[in-house]
Amino acid sequence: MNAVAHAPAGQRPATEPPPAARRRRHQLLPYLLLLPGAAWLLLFFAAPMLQLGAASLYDPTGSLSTGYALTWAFGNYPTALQAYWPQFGRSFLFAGTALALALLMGYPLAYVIARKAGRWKNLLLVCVIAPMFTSFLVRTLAWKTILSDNGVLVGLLRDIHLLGPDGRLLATPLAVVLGLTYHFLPFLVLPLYASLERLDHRLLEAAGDLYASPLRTFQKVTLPLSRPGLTAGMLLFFIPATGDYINAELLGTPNEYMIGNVIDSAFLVRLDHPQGAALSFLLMAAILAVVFVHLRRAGTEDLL
Amino acid sequence: MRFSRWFADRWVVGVALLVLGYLFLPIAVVTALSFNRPSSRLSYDFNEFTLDNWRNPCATSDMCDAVLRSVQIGFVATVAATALGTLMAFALARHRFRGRSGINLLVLLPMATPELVLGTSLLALFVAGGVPLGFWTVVVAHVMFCLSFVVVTVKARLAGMDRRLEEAAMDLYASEWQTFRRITLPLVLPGIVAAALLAFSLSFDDFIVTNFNSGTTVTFPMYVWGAAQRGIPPQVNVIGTAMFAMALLLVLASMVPGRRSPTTVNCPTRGRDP
Amino acid sequence: MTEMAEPPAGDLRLVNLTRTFGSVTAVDGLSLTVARGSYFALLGASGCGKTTTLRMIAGLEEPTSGRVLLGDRDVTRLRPYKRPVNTVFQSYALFPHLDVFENVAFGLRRRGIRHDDEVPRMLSLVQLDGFGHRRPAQLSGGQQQRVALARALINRPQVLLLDEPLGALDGQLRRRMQIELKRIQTEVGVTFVHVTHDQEEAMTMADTVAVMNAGRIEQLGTPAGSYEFPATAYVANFLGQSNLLAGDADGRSGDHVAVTAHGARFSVPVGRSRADRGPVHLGVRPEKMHLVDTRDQVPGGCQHVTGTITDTSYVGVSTRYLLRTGWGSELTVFVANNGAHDPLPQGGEAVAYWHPRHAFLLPREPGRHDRVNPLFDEPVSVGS
Amino acid sequence: MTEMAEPPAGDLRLVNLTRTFGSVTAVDGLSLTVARGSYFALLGASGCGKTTTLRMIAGLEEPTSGRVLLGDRDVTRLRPYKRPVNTVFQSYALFPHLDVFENVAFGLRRRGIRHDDEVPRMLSLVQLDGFGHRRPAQLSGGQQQRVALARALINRPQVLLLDEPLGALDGQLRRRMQIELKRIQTEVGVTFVHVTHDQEEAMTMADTVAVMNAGRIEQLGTPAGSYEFPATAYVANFLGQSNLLAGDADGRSGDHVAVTAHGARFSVPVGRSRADRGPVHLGVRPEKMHLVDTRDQVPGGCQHVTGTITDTSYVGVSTRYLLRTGWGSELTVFVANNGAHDPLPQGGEAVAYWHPRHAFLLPREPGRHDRVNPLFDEPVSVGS
Amino acid sequence: GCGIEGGRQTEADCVSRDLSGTEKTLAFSNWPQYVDVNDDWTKRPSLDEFTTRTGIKVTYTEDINDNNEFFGRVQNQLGACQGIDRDLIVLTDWLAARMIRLGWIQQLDPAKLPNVHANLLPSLQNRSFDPENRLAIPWQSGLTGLAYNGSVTKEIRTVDELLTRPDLRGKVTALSEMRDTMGLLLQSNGHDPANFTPAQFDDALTKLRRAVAAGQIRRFTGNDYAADLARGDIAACVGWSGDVIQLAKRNEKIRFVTPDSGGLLFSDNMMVPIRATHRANAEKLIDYYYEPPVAAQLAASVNYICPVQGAQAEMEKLDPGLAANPLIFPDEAMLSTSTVFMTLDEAAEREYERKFQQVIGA
Ligand SMILES: Nc1ncnc2c1ncn2[C@@H]1O[C@H](COP(=O)(O)OP(=O)(O)OP(=O)(O)O)[C@@H](O)[C@H]1O
Ligand SMILES: Nc1ncnc2c1ncn2[C@@H]1O[C@H](COP(=O)(O)OP(=O)(O)OP(=O)(O)O)[C@@H](O)[C@H]1O
Ligand SMILES: NCCCCNCCCN
Ligand SMILES: [Mg+2]
Ligand SMILES: [Mg+2]
Repeated sequence: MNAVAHAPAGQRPATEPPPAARRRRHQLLPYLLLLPGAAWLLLFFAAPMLQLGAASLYDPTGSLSTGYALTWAFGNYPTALQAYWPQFGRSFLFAGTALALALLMGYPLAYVIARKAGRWKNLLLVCVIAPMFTSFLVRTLAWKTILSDNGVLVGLLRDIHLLGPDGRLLATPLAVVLGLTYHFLPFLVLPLYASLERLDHRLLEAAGDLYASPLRTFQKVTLPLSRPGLTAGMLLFFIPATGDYINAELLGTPNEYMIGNVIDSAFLVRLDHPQGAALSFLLMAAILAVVFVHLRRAGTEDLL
Repeated sequence: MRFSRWFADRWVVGVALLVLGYLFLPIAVVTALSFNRPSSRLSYDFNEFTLDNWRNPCATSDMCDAVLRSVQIGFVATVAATALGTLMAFALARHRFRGRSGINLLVLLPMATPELVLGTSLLALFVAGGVPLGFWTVVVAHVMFCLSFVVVTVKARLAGMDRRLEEAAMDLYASEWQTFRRITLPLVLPGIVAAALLAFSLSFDDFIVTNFNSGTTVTFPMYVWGAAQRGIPPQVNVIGTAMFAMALLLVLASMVPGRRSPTTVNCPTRGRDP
Repeated sequence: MTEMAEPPAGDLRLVNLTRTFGSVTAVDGLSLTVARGSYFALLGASGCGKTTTLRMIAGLEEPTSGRVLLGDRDVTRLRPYKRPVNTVFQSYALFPHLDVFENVAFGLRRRGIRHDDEVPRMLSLVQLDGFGHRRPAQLSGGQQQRVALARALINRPQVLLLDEPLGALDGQLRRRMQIELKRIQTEVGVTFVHVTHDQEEAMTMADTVAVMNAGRIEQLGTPAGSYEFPATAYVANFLGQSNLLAGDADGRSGDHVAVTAHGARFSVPVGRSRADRGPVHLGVRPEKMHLVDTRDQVPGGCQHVTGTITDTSYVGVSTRYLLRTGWGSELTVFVANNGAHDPLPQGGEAVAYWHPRHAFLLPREPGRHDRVNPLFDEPVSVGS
Repeated sequence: MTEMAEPPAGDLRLVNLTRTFGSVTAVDGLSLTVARGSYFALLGASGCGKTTTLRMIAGLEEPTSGRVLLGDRDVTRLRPYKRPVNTVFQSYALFPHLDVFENVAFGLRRRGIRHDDEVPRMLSLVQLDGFGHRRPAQLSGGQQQRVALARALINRPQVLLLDEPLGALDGQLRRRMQIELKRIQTEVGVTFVHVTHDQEEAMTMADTVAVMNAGRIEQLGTPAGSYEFPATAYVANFLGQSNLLAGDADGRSGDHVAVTAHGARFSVPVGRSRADRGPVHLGVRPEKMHLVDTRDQVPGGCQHVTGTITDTSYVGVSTRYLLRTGWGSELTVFVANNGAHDPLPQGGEAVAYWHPRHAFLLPREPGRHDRVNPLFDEPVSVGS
Repeated sequence: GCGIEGGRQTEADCVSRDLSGTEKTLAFSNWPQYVDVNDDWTKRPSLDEFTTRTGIKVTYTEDINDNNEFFGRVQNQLGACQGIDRDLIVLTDWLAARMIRLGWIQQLDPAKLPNVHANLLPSLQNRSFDPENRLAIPWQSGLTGLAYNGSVTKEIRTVDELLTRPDLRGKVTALSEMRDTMGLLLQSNGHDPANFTPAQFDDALTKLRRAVAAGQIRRFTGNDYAADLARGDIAACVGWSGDVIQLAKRNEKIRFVTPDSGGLLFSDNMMVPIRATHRANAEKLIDYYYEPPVAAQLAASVNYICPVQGAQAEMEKLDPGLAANPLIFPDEAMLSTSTVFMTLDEAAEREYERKFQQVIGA
């Protein structure tokens, strides 16, 4: 800056690159900004995934001691799907149900933090994130305590006959769905909050002025304008929830197992690497398909 | 009439409080148990009030090591992921260039990949490359999966920013760097802070990916996982409670009047919402 | 949602309306009545509480105290969407996710009306035919403002609130929109409450003009009434410009009040005096002052002041002269550029005269001096 | 960053400046010179490219072609922060995270200047004493605009660009700010380039006025010169109002051009004619027209038109009459309210007359009719 | 190239350096509830005694909850001849056999294990996967059977009761280890886990599938069943003898039951994985635990079957009651009703494992 300062007027300062060079630098800049992060992802995500992709086409009869041959065994995919479609379906069913519940809970929460909390905004925001600092395993175990057959909650529900004398909460689909909802709720709330916070309150006033009741205002203005955050939040919720297996494992029974449990077992217990890899790719493909359809329908493709 | 209007104004707040309650319920249990002297090693039931666990949080030899290690990993991974992710977010939000959608996909995919798959495939890479597992492989893994969340969060914030403010700054003698430092950064900071918080919590809380890539390094979640099977020492609840309380205290401290936190842009909302 | 079908509600009445923000009192015990079907203009300095007043009428802001009545109906606590009131917002507040057509149709839709042919009619009225499918972001400032206008007008509300609706338009378009607004207002009998900081706009359009200052109404009346005989110095300088000479009234003599100012004696008809004893401001509008070269050209019955021309500026329609008096104040004189006079030279001596029936007398706080525009003689009260 | 200490850079020159956005040409081969230290006003309809021009001068927009020169120095590719140029933005662009004080101090700070007493002085100048600690969101529209003004002025740049800086201010404050701007400008010798849509503002303040239309300059000259003798119909109606009668010129006769319009014959001095044959517009400003009851009151040497008064409106300084002519056009006539005339009754017959030296003649595209304000005779060009 | 090579290693390819001479440390991974502790779980007396005696600091981690899970975690590294940073691990015989087959286990020096060779029970010598006891030295043996919590349910005697009794619906867990659960089921069908046909396996599996579908079984667990049983979250389960007896010490309503159809016998073995760098220290520890007084001290605390001859005599001194407990020092009657699960080749193991895992939901 100083070089410019002392340059006499009317003379192009030496520090100022010629326009062409500046434009070139400008075109290079995004790539420079991207380089470290993209390289990281390519090396530690894309490369391993390629390797995994290859593994999904290995000879399914290979084993740890004999090794695996790449035989382009596309049959691994239908085989895996045939054996585990119930868990597949359940993953989407549970994640979808949890998402619906999370929307019912998360939208009001995000709305209140963004628009009603005033100076408590940051505090409430951290309240949403802070539970994650208490290890999720600790919290899940706490849920086990809360939902436990001998716990207060079950006792109460039994007393008011919402549960039969033998009824329980733990080890039911409900427990798994509640666990998923609980676990991933912050991922939904945070982006939703971000877009609700940006919402211009004057638009809401304008809607009210134009005869829209609060419900209508929500439906016609708030909701559509929060769509980017809503879409992002739904994805951040749904994607990991579909692949999760800890909640099913800790709060469910084998009848609640999701595809994550199957993949876990394929890699670690059954030692069927090709099938594990094939299931992983099937899951990713299914998730991506849902994601793309969702983005297309929400009209928020530029989230990509 | 007046009551129904009052109710209409408040019900959503009521619902939000209920949801917060739902989020806090397990924390309450954890907090209660942190003051519990369990009747047996395998029991979670509240037995007897005690302060012993708090007086002696590190009674269980390796737990505090694990917590410390998790904090270290979380810190390094957060700093790295936030730095790399913020740069990427700027590139994606502010520039049009070839291969932009490819990069966007590269950012989205890790979020669409189950953690288990991330963990095993990365492990395979480390094993094939002869990389010894430990602290740094965990950091590498954490940076990888936190990166996407940072990019998405910061990008959203950038997208909502008024470019004219940056132009105004440049017009007022702020160089590119000064503009970034004085205007862009403070305005994007809430987004970056949110991203960093998210990254830290993701890293601190991760079990699945860490479990594959940690070698003998034991993080707090891994410790808890192991402990869960042989009876959790009550001190685990102390750590859980303390971490939570610390996060809250930090924010409360920044709210003390007179010390306005630079990340808090307190614009009083004119008018009220319908 | 059938308020629309109700008969027009009658006068709009604000009773003792107050709104405070923390320590700032934006609107301060304001009471006024806007006759049903009239065109009401609200003028006042920036930050004097105009927007806040409109927002309370619309129901977007809850009064700290006081009431809003439509006819006999107390609507103070009625939710905005239940009031037969629409607003054209100062910031437009167009829905960014809806195109122009849907923005304009919004109010009709909410009331379950599906007159889709109304919308093109409305768009054509604001000269935006063919813009129906654009999004607000694709419009220039002026175009956005017209959409906001159409969006409110289409509902034919009982009261239409306009918060500087023509602010972003250039002069030509602005004049056209003024005429159109006025036409719509008379045609549909809607009560208009129009905030503007354009004095000329307020005067040409409104039946009643209210001048606000620091949250209160200083004067309320017809444009000509308030202009010709302002109630306060603030109004005298807000509604047009005024030369206010500091003097002392010596009481009535016949049907005139005698005033001594800066050593000279003047008189003002009793009917145009708001004080007849003690410190006063003697006011004369710049266009009511005439300039001549010498004292003997002053017609009989007129009063005069002598000075030096320090500045002349050509404003197209008229020329503005600044005349420095012997005691140092600078008087403003407008001379119409109607081709009848030759311009007077800058630096020359000149005499400004006026007929007493064009002067007016206002009480003056002791210690206050001449108030002649546009000097920075005192700060305008802004906000609190 | 001591450009401030440099000697003033000389004239600001735009050479063949062009800027296109996709298929829209916002600025189209614009060339002009703004003399060092002069006050330059830029007028034009919404969307005609005013903001784009300023942005190229400030360095916020790169020209598609053409050059920007400050004295001899080509600054076309200089980064904005290296130009001794400041801007008051149309949208204010206040930094929401900084309070008013810090907003105003921003430019000083960047140049390493710590004159903290400058800031209160500046705030007091824009009448915002005591507002230093508010955030922009806590200000009314007009207050925000004044902060933006203070933020740019405090830097005393060589060229100050003002994009409708007074748009949200009320008349009184506006006049004060006008005077203050002008004072600062003369005092510090800053070149001002001021975009406004207020014709009066442009004329009172500027040494040179440029009227822009669709990315080009239509006329450039002194306020009086352009006003008195506009170059095009667009200018005639943009800079003030005009009555433009469609007629045909029959060539010179002596030092006059003879015109036939609507069956009557008129004449215009050669020196005020931009065409002397074929279709023309005969223009007369509303304030140059006079109203009398009967034809015999028209003074000798004047030309006249007879009609019916359809509307009168009181504007304070003057009264506006609309006169419907025999062929159906409505002429506008301004009569100054200087107390000399009694108002004419609405609905009555009247004769409007003018002296030929106050008329002007412009070429007319065949097929165009009368252009008299403020009828909706043709759409204004807005946006793209 | 294409595909990946097998994970089999040989000692020649994958040598380890022993740093025991300079580093007096030992990383020891074991199952929970598998070492003696004092009353408030703050000390491990026998390990502390070892450290005092040898100066070797033992890092003792209870991170083995399930054989499969542990194998899954280490397979990649060991298969690539990389260390797992553990010097000593304890795994069940069938998995020990597999790891030995894969060449992932270091040979021990018999000269350094005098107590082992002197005191190892004869029944545990000469095992097919390690005939000379040079690779896998038994830590404890045990019985897989049933357990119930008497404060939640009434007594249980048979596997069929566990799988069908309506009052137990949803309050039962079984083990995720195929051999444990399927072994008991085969026995309950009257078949011999040591020698069965695929059809017999399928019959047993059908029985299990029915129980799962009916919601009888809440979860399939590793060692973590113990906590649930103690709390009463589950009423009954398939479990391991020592764990349950330990729980019974604190709550006598918790009982271990050898089903009428018989129990399953297993042993868990100490092994030094390849690339471990403290083999000599490990050998010292292995030999230490084969001193009868130490073995008795351990058995008195963990209540598993002690593999050390002479420990029973030592136990008489400590706790005569335990010395007479057939679940710790089994008698002939006990042994006759218990079997060891059949040795499976790799293909059979995978097939059975696949079928079993599919039934248990994964
Ligand atoms: N939400 C708020 N918080 C604090 N002060 C406020 C708020 N809203 C308005 N004010 C203050 O109240 C006063 C009146 O504001 P208002 O917007 O009604 O003024 P206005 O007359 O519309 O001004 P303008 O002509 O500039 O739009 C101002 O001083 C303003 O700063
Ligand atoms: N970034 C852009 N992309 C596309 N078109 C643009 C862009 N910026 C300006 N334009 C177009 O260029 C033209 C000139 O715009 P500009 O903002 O300079 O107008 P203006 O004279 O300042 O108008 P106003 O008085 O409404 O502010 C307009 O038609 C506008 O729509
Ligand atoms: N608490 C120690 C449990 C040891 C169990 N070993 C696993 C045996 C598998 N059949
Ligand atoms: Mg306002
Ligand atoms: Mg503009």
